[in-house]
Amino acid sequence: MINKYSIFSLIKNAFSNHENWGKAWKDAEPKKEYDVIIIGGGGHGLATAYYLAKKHNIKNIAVVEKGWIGGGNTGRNTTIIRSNYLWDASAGLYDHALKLWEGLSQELNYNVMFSQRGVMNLAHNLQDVRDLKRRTHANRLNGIDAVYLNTEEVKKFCPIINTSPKIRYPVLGGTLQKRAGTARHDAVAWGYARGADEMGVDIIQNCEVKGVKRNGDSVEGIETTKGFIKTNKIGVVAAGHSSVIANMAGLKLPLESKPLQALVSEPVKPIIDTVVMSNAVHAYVSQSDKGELVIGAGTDDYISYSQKGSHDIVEGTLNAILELYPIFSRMRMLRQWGGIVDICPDASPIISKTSIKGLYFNCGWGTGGFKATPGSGDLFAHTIANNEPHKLNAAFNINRFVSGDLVDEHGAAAVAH
Amino acid sequence: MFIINCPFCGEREQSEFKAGGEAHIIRPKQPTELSDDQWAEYLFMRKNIKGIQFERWNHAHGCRKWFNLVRDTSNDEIKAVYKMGEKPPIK
Amino acid sequence: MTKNLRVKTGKAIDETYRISFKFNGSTYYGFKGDTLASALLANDIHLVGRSFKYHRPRGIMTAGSEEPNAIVQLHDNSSRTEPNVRATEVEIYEGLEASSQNCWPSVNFDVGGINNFLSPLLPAGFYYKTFMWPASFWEKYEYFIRKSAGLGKSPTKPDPDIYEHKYIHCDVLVIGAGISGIMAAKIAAKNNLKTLLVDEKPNLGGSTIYQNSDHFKINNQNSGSWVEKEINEIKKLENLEIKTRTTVVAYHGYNFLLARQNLTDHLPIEQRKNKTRHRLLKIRAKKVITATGSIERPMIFDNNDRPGILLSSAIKKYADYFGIACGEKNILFTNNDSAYETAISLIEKGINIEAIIDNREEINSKLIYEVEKNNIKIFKGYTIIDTSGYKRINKISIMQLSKDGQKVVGSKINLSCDCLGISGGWTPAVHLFTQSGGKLRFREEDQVFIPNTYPSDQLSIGACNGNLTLDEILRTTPESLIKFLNVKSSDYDNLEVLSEANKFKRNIWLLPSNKVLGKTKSFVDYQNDATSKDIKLALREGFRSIEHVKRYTTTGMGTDQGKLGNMHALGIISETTGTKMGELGTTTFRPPYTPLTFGTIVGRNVGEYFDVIRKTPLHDWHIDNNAEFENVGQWKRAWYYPRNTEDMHQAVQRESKAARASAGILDASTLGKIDIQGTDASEFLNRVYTNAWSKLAIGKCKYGLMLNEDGMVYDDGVTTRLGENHYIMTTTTGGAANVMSKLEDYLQTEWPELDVYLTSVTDHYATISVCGSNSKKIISKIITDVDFSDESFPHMSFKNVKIGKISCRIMRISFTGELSYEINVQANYGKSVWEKCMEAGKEFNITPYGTETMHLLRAEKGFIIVGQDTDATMTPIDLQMDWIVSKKKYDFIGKRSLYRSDTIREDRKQLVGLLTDNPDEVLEEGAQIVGDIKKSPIEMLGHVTSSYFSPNLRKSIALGVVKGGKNMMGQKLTIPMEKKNINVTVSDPVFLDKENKKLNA
Amino acid sequence: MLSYNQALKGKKIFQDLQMEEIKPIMKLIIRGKKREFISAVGKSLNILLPTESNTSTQSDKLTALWLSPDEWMLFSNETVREDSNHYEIKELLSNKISIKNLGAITDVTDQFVMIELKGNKIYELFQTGSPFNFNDFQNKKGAVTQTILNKIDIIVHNLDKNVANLFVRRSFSQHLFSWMNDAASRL
Repeated sequence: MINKYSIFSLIKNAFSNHENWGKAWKDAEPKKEYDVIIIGGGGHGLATAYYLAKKHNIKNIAVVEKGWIGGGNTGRNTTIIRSNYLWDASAGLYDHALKLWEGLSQELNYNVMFSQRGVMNLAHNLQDVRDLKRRTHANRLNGIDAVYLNTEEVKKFCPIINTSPKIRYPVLGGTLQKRAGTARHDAVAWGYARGADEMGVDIIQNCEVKGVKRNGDSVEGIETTKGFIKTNKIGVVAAGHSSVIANMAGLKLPLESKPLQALVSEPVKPIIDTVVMSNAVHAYVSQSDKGELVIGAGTDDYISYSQKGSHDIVEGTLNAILELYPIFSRMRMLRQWGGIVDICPDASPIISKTSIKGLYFNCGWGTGGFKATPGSGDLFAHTIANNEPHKLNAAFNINRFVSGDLVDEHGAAAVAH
Repeated sequence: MFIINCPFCGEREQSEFKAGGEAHIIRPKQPTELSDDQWAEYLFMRKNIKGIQFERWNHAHGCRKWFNLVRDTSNDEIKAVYKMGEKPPIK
Repeated sequence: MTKNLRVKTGKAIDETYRISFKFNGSTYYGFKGDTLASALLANDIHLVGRSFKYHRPRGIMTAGSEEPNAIVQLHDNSSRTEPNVRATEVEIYEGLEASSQNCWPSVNFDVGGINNFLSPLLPAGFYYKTFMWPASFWEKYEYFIRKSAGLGKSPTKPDPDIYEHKYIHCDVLVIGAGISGIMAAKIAAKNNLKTLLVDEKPNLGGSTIYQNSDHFKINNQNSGSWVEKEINEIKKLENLEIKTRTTVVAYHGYNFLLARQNLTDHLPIEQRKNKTRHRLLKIRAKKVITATGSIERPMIFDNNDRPGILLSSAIKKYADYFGIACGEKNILFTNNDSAYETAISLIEKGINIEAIIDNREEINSKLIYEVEKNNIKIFKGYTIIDTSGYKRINKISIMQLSKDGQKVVGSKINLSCDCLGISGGWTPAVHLFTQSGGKLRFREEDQVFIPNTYPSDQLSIGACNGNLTLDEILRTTPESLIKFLNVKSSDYDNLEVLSEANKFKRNIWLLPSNKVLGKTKSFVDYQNDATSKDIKLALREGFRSIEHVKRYTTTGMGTDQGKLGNMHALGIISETTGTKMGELGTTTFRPPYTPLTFGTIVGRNVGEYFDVIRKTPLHDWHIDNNAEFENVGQWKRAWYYPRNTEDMHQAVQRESKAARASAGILDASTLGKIDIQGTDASEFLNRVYTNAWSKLAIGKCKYGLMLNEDGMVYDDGVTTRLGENHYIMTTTTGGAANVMSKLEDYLQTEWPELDVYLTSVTDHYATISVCGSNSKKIISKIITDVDFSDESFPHMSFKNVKIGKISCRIMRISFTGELSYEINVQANYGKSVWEKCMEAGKEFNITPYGTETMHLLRAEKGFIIVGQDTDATMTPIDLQMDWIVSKKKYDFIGKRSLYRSDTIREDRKQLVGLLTDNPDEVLEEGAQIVGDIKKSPIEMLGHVTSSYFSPNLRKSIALGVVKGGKNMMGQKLTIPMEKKNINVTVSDPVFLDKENKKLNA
Repeated sequence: MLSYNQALKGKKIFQDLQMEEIKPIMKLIIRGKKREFISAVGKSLNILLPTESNTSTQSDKLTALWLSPDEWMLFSNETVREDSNHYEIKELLSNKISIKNLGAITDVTDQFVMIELKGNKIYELFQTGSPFNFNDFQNKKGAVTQTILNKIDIIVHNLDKNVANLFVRRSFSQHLFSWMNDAASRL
């Protein structure tokens, strides 16, 4: 590695006032032709390129990004990572990702700060209890570390939660996945970019796709703001903008793009050392290494690409936060922002071939795609390289919306996750 | 948050309304005649347009009537409002 | 003993009103009108806090909401504690206690200060490059990183204060009550427009109000007096509402704005009780006028962050407005004329100025002449290259700038000082404008971003629109307001203005130094300790977009959101990469403008008002009779009625036995009820339910199942035909609102040709269900003139009856499998009817039962609960309810989806009964079901959906869904629990009275 | 004899604001699209149904509120008897409207609780929890709106200067009333 990162390289560079660090990745201009083009330079897209190069020995790859890498949902999400999903297919997919997270900093030689501080999901009514127990049992049998906690155990694990039985929706219990946690979102994009770049992947920023060129049932290339680029294989990982690319190729997808908002508080000294999510009271919170409370709000009910949501959603979220954590009432919101999430009817993603030869889609992650980044990239790379899905993403094909074999994760993840 | 001009009640705050997704997707008159693909097209496949979209809204906390509106989804600007069954006032 | 630095009565200060407060444990005094910052400065305290990363000593830098450094914890350890409060915004009050943050053990001696010496190892993004070995150690490193990060401390006690919301609709909102805002408000209000003027400060007049220089005059008065007269006039205007201490924090689309009105933070704590602390104003304005002014820029040079370094305009404000000298040996450093305004104010108050460093070489203006007249040394064409003084600046070093401004030349001169004012010119405060979606344009001549295109009906005026001098403001503002507000004229059409500042500014984003950049610490973002070399490092490493640089270096991510430094960051990027500022774009200014308290956002929706509580007409009775409640949606439902020391299990067993053995009574008022009328009502039901309705006789009831269009079970309930064209539909409690809106949707959009009207009547009725073998006897005691024989009143039929003079409906329907009667009576008579049932049933031991017993009783009969025994993946066929799916009907909602390739599969999960080998063992709801426990990986066939110990069958019963369960009757399966495996046998889901004999008991 | 159990007990009195439930008030939802429907209602009850949105009409005995183009609420101006729920007007309309298939008549007497507000702070109270623009509304006698207050659906009928009726579903009424009292205590 040209720029191997370590404490020793930091010390060495300190002597030259850090004036000799090389580029983390190069800003490439498009070549005429690539073996594979990935549309979308977010975490998933960059990971796809990385694994295509690393595991499938495809070297002539471009990642084209409309803006700057990691600037979409990768850089806007609340970074929760967990794999305690209900259905076998989901559990397989997300746990594959979680296992990759566990070695990712070393794999990339880039500290993505994956912090396994645990994720707790709370139950507030009897059906919540049933659903969470159902999920915990399924997780356990699928080899995923998840335990059910009663109210006292919830309190013990996170003492600042208001577990009084007198609140409107008392905490009746919860689940805990200890291997779950958070990571540094930007680092994931930058780490994969650096790794991919080193294997020769071209990362082309400020390059907007304007058209997908087809020859009959096959793709031939893409029209971009930097000109036409030829390729036989296109992997689309454009999150909120997936339908926009699909429409260019003459496809319709089962997606709706909606605003999703998040916010952070001002930084304070450590006060909450885990991630707590609640579906019924609809709040989730963690604390970043910088000290900010990171709070995810829900989606609005209308389609929008404006990256703005309604204030009611933010108000509702903080309403829930104060119900569960009354001590945060005097904390202050520092920043709020919105992203665009593409949501499938069954709240599960699509990692799939399409009816057009050479066109692959990785989309529909809704509100929870960040956690899957390494797994999604790995499986999508496999699907593109072999023109066949890996067994872990076979269930996430587009055809499930025709046959009716949906992977309905609403029950387990009805709210933003 | 938008201000929506309900064709029946006039201008109201968005919090009185619920969104109903893309408009003019007509439920097939003879669903049994359709292939699985055609049915899936009706059920799930959406244009999900970035730009001018025709969409359904319901004045849920007012007159409870459904109506259509035209909105630019790239900046949320509402261009027109029209009643169910009416032709869109703009293309 | 500290010095007293009060120089002369400040405009804002009431010297007759002395206030004591504590800072870091010591008591100090200030006056009414002081901010914490001004009061500290008056006591010669500059060192207030420590910086985020290097823990460098930091002092008060500004006099406003842009303050990056002087942030404190208020009332540590009390329930009113608050972290990260800007000392420049706190109005002092008796009893105020503030303390420094991010330092240990104290702000004077902070162990974290060691980071400053380690700083060569901590360049931007250092953490991405290390802490990776050994792999499992990140959490251990992280523990220390987290401890040293953060600023203040989170409160740990609930908040005693009250917050409120207020919706405001106005014609014109004016943000900012400086000179421009005051003119705008006056023009609008005088032209009959309902106008709201808000300002974040306690007083109106912005920075003009303390302007008393002869160099700035309007109609021959100094501008301060002129504006004061205007303020007095607008206060009398009828159409104008003025709110001070009110900050607009967010500007959303469609002119929706949020403002925080601060009502009690300036009061002594004991005066705050029962008062609203903040009011969040939710403003919808037809037109918005932004007059938010501008923020002075600092200058970027080595060690530009020491306590004692302030913005030049802040020094002026502290002198003119608060009557305080920030130092006794002041030096000003500037690239424009503003610092001379400060100098003139200081001279006028007798405050000593050592020197002025001006990076401009050839300059002349009347302001400068006046300063020179006072024999103050001005170093023209010089720049500061370094400063010293650890906890307070004591010296600066200056050198001459080369012609092109890229280098320093000549020899170093040292000047001693105790206060340095810096002025890098002004940045229009365009934050709210860009939040609203407005696009900016870069003005090359003075290097500022100004509003270009407006996304809504709004206008920026004054300094925030780039009119940075008094004459520009007064020349352009009235005219643009007349046009914007569409009015004829204003009071300001012919103003005479004298404004003597020279506009020329010599903008150098990063001032040159005699050291290599890598050896300097020139701060761009003070709070987050991001320096110019960090920005250059990011660029060197390939982070080119402004957003990348911002995230990599954390520039602009502090609690001040980069109000001071963002422009310099952009400038340095622009210069380093050779990109024009205009092309670089700005980073997004995200709401809120200044941090907004969570409590303020939430308002009164806390505690008992967190969420709506819906109550049935019988709620009080349940409370009086010791019921425990279950939350079902927003409803409170009686869950069970424990007697004496009973726990839930004991109560439910007793209730369940009694309900079957003799009589039970249930409050079913929460079930949704929809009144359906119209000539096409039957056809409508045919389309929404899976079964056929046309043939249902008047007076009869029928169970219906409703699907989603994707074929999955959505809701169920009994619908009764009241007349030829009249039905009443029952829905589940949780589904009521959704069913109603879904039915309206189909009716209005898909089937407008149907003559059908839907009206919700859920709340009109109390619904009382009396079940059990003795139910008929009880009911017939209350309703005497009705024939209750099975012939006259069979199962699944209803009668209109009267109890006394009150008409009501009684239905013979059953969710328990027992003979049951359900009385629907107008809600206000419900409690009385219930009490009559209790009285009549006394001899039969009538037992009130709650939802838990109801669930048990229906499970004994194998009746499903939608949402518990189904999730969104169950079709009626999966539920083995093929009988309810009409084969004859051409279409109904969801029908087509039942025949897709994966919904017709035989091996889908199907609803079955489950019996444990050990009849005393009750399964856990949610437990997974496995066929072959030895298979690896283990294959889950389904899960337990409902499970109870049945007191009537004296054994454990359960319902569950199992892959291919339909054909597994009698088969053994395993439930693998954490510590044991439980063996079960697949059975019929109907456990009790398969022949339905009890219905006619 | 059944006893009557109203939803909201007692009259609440604040400075410049009073509120109490008025009961029993007969309330009907009447629905119809056809022209004959409106004329039949008019003839039967001697009241002209308002066809202009957000308005109401009144006769001696009844008030009609516009709710949507095919929906009105009709309520009695005076209280009715507590010991009977037989309403002649409903009977009359059933015969003239329902039976002739001109529209639908539904008794909602206990579906909605009617709260009468008096005083000059009515709209200040509403402003604490309703996004509706009451600026012009409060000056229009007889104006009607359906909107939300503290996230609860309400119907407001501006009867006269400083007098308004608020209708809310019974199951929400106690929560809303308590919330309104809390808000009123600090106005």
